[in-house]
Amino acid sequence: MMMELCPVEGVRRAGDGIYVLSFVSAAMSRSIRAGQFLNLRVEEGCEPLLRRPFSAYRIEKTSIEILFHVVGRGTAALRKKRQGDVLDVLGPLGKPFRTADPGYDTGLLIGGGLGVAPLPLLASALREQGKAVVTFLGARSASQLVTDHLENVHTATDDGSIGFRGNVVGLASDFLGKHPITRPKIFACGPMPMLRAVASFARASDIPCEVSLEGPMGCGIGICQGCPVELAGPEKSYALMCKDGPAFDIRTITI
Amino acid sequence: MMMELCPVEGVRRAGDGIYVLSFVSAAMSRSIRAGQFLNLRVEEGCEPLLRRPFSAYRIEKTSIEILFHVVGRGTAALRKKRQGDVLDVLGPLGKPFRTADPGYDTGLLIGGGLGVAPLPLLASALREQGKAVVTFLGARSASQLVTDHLENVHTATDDGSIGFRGNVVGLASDFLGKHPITRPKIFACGPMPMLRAVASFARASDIPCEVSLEGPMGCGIGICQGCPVELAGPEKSYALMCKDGPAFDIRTITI
Amino acid sequence: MPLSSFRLAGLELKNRVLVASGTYGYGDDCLETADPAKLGGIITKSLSLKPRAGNPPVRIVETAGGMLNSIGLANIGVRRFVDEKLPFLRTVDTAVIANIAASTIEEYCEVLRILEGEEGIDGFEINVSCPNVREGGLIFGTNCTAVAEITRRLRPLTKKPLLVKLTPNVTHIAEFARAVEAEGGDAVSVINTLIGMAIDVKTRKPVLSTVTGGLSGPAIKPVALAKVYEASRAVKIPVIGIGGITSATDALEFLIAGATAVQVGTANFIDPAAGIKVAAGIDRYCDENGIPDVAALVGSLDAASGASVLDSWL
Amino acid sequence: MPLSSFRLAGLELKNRVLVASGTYGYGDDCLETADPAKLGGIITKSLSLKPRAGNPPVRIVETAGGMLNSIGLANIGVRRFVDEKLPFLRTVDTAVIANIAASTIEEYCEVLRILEGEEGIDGFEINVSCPNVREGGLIFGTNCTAVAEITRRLRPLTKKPLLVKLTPNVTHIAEFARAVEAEGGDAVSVINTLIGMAIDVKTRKPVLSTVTGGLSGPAIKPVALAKVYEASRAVKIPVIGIGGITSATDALEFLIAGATAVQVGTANFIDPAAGIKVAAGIDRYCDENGIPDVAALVGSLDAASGASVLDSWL
Ligand SMILES: Cc1cc2nc3c(=O)[nH]c(=O)nc-3n(C[C@H](O)[C@H](O)[C@H](O)COP(=O)(O)OP(=O)(O)OC[C@H]3O[C@@H](n4cnc5c(N)ncnc54)[C@H](O)[C@@H]3O)c2cc1C
Ligand SMILES: Cc1cc2nc3c(=O)[nH]c(=O)nc-3n(C[C@H](O)[C@H](O)[C@H](O)COP(=O)(O)OP(=O)(O)OC[C@H]3O[C@@H](n4cnc5c(N)ncnc54)[C@H](O)[C@@H]3O)c2cc1C
Ligand SMILES: Cc1cc2nc3c(=O)[nH]c(=O)nc-3n(C[C@H](O)[C@H](O)[C@H](O)COP(=O)(O)O)c2cc1C
Ligand SMILES: Cc1cc2nc3c(=O)[nH]c(=O)nc-3n(C[C@H](O)[C@H](O)[C@H](O)COP(=O)(O)O)c2cc1C
Ligand code: FES
Ligand code: FES
Repeated sequence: MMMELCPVEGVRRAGDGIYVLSFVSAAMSRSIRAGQFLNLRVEEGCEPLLRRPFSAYRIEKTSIEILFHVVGRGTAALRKKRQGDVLDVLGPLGKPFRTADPGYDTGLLIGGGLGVAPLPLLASALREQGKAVVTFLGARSASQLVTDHLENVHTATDDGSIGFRGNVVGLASDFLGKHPITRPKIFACGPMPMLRAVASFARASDIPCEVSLEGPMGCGIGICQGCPVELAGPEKSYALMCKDGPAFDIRTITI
Repeated sequence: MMMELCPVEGVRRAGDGIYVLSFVSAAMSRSIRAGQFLNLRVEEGCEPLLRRPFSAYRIEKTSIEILFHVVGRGTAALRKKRQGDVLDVLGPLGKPFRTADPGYDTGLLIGGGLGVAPLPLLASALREQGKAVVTFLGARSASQLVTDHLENVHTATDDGSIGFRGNVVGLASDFLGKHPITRPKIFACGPMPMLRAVASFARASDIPCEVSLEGPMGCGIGICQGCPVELAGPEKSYALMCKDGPAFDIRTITI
Repeated sequence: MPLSSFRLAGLELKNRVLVASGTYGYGDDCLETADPAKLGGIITKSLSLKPRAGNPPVRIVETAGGMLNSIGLANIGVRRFVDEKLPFLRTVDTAVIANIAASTIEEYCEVLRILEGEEGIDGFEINVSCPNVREGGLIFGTNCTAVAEITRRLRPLTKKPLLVKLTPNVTHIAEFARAVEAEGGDAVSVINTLIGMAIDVKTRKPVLSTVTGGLSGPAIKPVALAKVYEASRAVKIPVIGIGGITSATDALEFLIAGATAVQVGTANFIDPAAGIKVAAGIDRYCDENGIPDVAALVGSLDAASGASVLDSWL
Repeated sequence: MPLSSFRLAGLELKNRVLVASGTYGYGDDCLETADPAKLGGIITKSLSLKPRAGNPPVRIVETAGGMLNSIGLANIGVRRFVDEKLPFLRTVDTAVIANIAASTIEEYCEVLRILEGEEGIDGFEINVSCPNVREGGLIFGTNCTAVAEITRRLRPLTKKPLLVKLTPNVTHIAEFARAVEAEGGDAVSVINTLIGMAIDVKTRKPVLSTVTGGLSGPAIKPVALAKVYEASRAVKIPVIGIGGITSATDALEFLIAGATAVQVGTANFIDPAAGIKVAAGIDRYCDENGIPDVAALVGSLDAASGASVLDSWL
């Protein structure tokens, strides 16, 4: 983990309200792993006060890219960054996806909405480990589907404007019904209702599954206790999304 | 008074840390008078929370210009405005300089630092009324002296990098000693210590004098009572800088 | 359009958004940019028996998300108000509530008596965040007995709505709200400013001439909301929510927390039409959410967890 | 370089900047970005007798210039702290102050007794912003008798510095500071968070699972400063200033207002090295202003107008 003032290289549009911001950090670009995130201070001063967490989307030499959706003032400010600006970045944070796990041969990547963000790095990591990769992406409509830098992608949209009409979990289960895959493991990222659906599907199909969670964070580094994730088990206890996650094996948490 | 979202035309440099911002408002460009000010909301949101007051510097057709010094976060944000941005402007505010006063023939304009800002408009107004104009400008150094759009200018700098070495009041009194002027009236704008010096000079020389004051403002329109100016007289009482000023005849206030 | 009008202690208000005392002058300064007839009501600057010059400068300083003020209750005095300002206010088609400040209980009574006789005043709001000269300058509003006493003494003097504006600078605002209710007050206005301070480290002097001042603006909204929630659960009389409201969303939070109406203060300095926009935004929210009467929002907080202001684990 | 070190109730601190309880974990999470040995001291997350899971999500929400939290005193419990965290803290060359939370006075005593025996703890800070189970969940810290009682009971149990951390949610914080002083407390820490609240108008639910939470960050700085000023004028024991400090300028305001030292809280979330930068900035200010010892700043406010917290006209 380090805190670095990183030169911004630019922001480009990647979909409806969706942008890619790239900045330079030699050190972080080397050390960051798929599933980890960066905590960005979008403005000096106190509006917004807290940093904003974003998954590492892609690495190009010493550049790091994040993919983001403009939803509030932090992301609105990010969109306005230009080459020459400097971004205060804390990272890499969190635990990487557990890709090294020998118990599977094919990674099933499921991304809903901006949940696609960590998947390109994840796909590379899986391929490096000799795993096969199948990717399922869901979005509201074609204009919000970001399939760049991913291979073997199956898509679903709520409005049917492209691909399967319906949600991405339906798409994946449909696909797996038709094309049985041996020794798969699911890696999913997206909104909570989607992750719940993924988890029940994984449980029902007895497929190992990791979900990458999202929620409010105060610090991103474990010092505020602001990001509890309820652990499975008889006694109420919590892990920290920022330090123990953001990705969790669904057997360990209450989702 | 109106509140208008005005298109920004651009920001240009006018000196060391000094910039000119121009924006379009057909209505305000018609109605604003020399000495009045505009209260700008530099950012949406609450950083900074309050508007920032600036004198009208110049009018070009439907454009209004302000001249400003970057001293804090409000002015730092203004500097970053670009063509295409929109600025929330409340104005024109305050009372114009009392130029119509028949009791003088020559306006002696004295500006210290950014106190030069209202002088170009004032000079035009005086000329329209058939008054002569002599201008004295002071600044820290040549790089902060903004003499554009002014005629008959005498300058002073603290470091002597250009013009008279010393303060602008010294310059003016020096000049008047050498070139007596009949029926003059002083209009001064600048930091408080300078205005105090101008006032004592004017009193000592028995020259009518208006000073344009500066200080914290909450609203700029008279509803917060946040900008008291102590009135001369036996009983403690205050005028409002924003509503009754910002320019005051020195006989009416305690300065 | 949802039903926005409602009755506050018998007084019909057009909508639930008023402008707060001390943040809209006497109602005549914003005419060019905002039509006061679109407001639920105007609350005047605090009026005292004698005119008050107010504090020397500096009276205002910006802070993170807020501002401190130390105006010193500068006002033209109740008599000049009646002569110079009330005639205009009578012409405005909205409720006018006179806010009263005083340094003795007798002075509160005297100011109210003067105004009670005047046409065009629809109600009173009592500012108890004033130093009590008899108690060595201790603020009336931090003493529950004093607040009860003021309410008791003023109540018989008017049949119009009597609102008491509470200070947040107390341990349990609920006690104060209950005291006002018990003495026949029609509503409590919650909150006045929080005591705050700023120092200029260059000169090592306080920024404000009075050292401390009152904090207002968005920064205090969470505190105000908690106080409104606490007060509204303690009493049956209406609670008027105040503190950091700049948008309809802010106002909705207060209504949902339990406020019957709201007041917009500091936001007027940034946009004199802020109150009008807030009122319109509340209507829009109701339309979009199929709420036929804004009243349905008041106190509609779904606080299933049931934790209270007092027992939550911070 | 000015003299930055000083003695707090006999304990030598390197400088006047500590990190606040609950905002720096147990000191071991920020190592990669900030060297804790450069801090005046580390105050631990509040420790309770038994481990506490803390509150369900949502625990945090941003507000204008601040944030609300409702962590619920989540901590690993004093015994695991001693076993798992203290060994590391002993290796850090700075003061370690254990913050203690409890729901009965006996529990405060018990936790302190356990820690008193352990090497590596240099002092205690008592968090009295905890619900008192015997009093139906009323916060200890809003009851002056309870704060006095806690101090009285803990005082004989340790010779190390005993700090009592006061809540701002009271009418007169000076009374609480005086009670701590009278019972032999070595210092008061001022302030803990302000009670606040936020509502999601889409769902009409409170954002935080506990409805209300604690407000911290720049938004509360003016309030904290006024409380420090009030407390420091009421007692001779040191006042440690806390609340919204993000820069050296902020910290200087507290020192000038009367704080002997300061704590940096929420700012750590944005920059884990915030405290270190604040300490360096204080030194720079002293150098630039020819101040040989930071001590000269403490309480140096030039409040010529002499207005007090209580009698200023808001
Ligand atoms: C580990 C992690 C990784 C993330 N990666 C990405 C990413 O790669 N791309 C991306 O676009 N977003 C990502 N997010 C979400 C992103 O952090 C939020 O969208 C962002 O913080 C919103 O900031 P804002 O200031 O624009 O919105 P705000 O003004 O703070 O909020 C706008 C709206 O978004 C909601 N919101 C705010 N923060 C979150 C959050 N963390 N989770 C869910 N809802 C939120 C608010 O409740 C509100 O309704 C990630 C979040 C986490 C925790
Ligand atoms: C009627 C009027 C007309 C003005 N016209 C001009 C103008 O034409 N050009 C120009 O550059 N400036 C002008 N000013 C001053 C200008 O408003 C301030 O410089 C500006 O508000 C600073 O904002 P900021 O956010 O950059 O600084 P802040 O961050 O608010 O403050 C930075 C520093 O400037 C000081 N400061 C802030 N506001 C004022 C103020 N109003 N007066 C004096 N010191 C202040 C602060 O104390 C602080 O030390 C005028 C002020 C008034 C009242
Ligand atoms: C500059 C200023 C002057 C005020 N004057 C008064 C006053 O005279 N009487 C009063 O009861 N409240 C006064 N208030 C308090 C406001 O009415 C309101 O209660 C407070 O500012 C909180 O609301 P806000 O955050 O929306 O401003 C004043 C507030 C400000 C900012
Ligand atoms: C997330 C969070 C957790 C906190 N936990 C504790 C705690 O366990 N014990 C305590 O005494 N104070 C706790 N505090 C209060 C801080 O120590 C500090 O008093 C307060 O936040 C004000 O300072 P700040 O504005 O610099 O954050 C916590 C504050 C925050 C924001
Ligand atoms: S975000 Fe602070 S502990 Fe996880
Ligand atoms: S700035 Fe508000 S009254 Fe003058």
